[in-house]
Amino acid sequence: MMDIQLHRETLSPEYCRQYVADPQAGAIVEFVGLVRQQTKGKTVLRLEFEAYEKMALSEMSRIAGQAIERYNAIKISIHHRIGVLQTGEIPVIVAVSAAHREAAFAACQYCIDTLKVTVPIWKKEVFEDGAVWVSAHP
Amino acid sequence: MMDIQLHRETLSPEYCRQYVADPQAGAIVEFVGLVRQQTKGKTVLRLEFEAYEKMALSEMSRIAGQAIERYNAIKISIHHRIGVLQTGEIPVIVAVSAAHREAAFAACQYCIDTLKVTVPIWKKEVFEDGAVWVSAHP
Amino acid sequence: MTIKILTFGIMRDIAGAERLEMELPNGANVAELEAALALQFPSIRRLGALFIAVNAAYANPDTVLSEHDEVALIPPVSGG
Amino acid sequence: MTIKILTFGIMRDIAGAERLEMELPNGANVAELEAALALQFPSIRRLGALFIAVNAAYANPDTVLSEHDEVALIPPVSGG
Repeated sequence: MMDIQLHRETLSPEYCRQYVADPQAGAIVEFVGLVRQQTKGKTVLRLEFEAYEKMALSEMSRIAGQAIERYNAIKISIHHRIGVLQTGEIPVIVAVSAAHREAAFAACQYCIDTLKVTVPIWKKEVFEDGAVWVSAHP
Repeated sequence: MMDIQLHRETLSPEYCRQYVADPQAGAIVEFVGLVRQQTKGKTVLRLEFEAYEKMALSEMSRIAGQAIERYNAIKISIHHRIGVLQTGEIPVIVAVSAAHREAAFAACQYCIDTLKVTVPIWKKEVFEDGAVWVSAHP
Repeated sequence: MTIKILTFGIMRDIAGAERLEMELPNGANVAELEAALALQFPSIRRLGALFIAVNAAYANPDTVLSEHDEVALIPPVSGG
Repeated sequence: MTIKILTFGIMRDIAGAERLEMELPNGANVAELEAALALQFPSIRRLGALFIAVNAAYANPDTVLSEHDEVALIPPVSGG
């Protein structure tokens, strides 16, 4: 079972964790991203996330499905924020339940690692002296 | 910085996650253990955890300190429950923050893996037809 | 045929629009679309990569396009 | 000297008490305590392991004991 969402408002780690709780689960691993104050020594004013929403949802679902199959995960919740985020806010949450902790760790890490490579979401870092689309150039 | 606690009442994943949040942190990884209904095909009525409390606290602190040093983690919160737990309750939480996700995953997994080997806490599984101290015998 | 194209991230800045239309011969594939884009927007070559999605899934170079497809330009992603 | 010993988990069931006292020669070390315990409680041998903590830290076999130490018997742990 999976719960895949894009949100314009604050994400809830509690919601994701409670979604994945299950009588068969002995372990939940939850990854919570945070917007840092600094990146490469520069102060970030805010981040702006945009998504190709339809495809982002289908890619996140595909990733969750693969993680459930490969690692025998029980339930997965992936929520990603879009729009403008301030320092300290949460851009992404991945919560995974499994019978045992090794599978929960592996599946959670697989989801966030793969999400960062394949899900069509773009992050613009806004500094005092300009803005850049992250990873756009090699 | 670390927050190491033993509790007789319900543990709070929110508390642990909020403790480790930090302006320098880009990632939080939180492990939440759950009491399963079944173990090796038998229905668990309840678990009973006991601890050598003073030493459990100092061992958990030592583990958290090692994880901060080895993985450059920022803050770690480890809470362990003692007393009687029902199915679905949380025996242990490990929350870790770090600048980047790889370190947060590695430090969180190190803490829970090491906790299960060295921290003087003992779990008794109570079934309909008896009870066993887990791991007591090879 | 006229292919309708969605742009995102830095690719929207390069194209200067959220939506593009490009004229391609009937039966053109993704590789031919990429070649046409590189001619029209030379700075695409400076991107780390540019993938093409057709109907919200990553497409191969030999995927054949039609006028009803939803085509999207996917510059290097940076979610999470 | 009299060594005061705390028991936990299955070791408490084996000892039948939360606290034990054992008489050992002055200057005895952890290895000698282990030998005395194995004589008094033969079923210790069936445990996966038995560690000794002195003053709330894991001790080595050659750690020397004194009457003021807090000694604890640590059967295989199963927290988490």
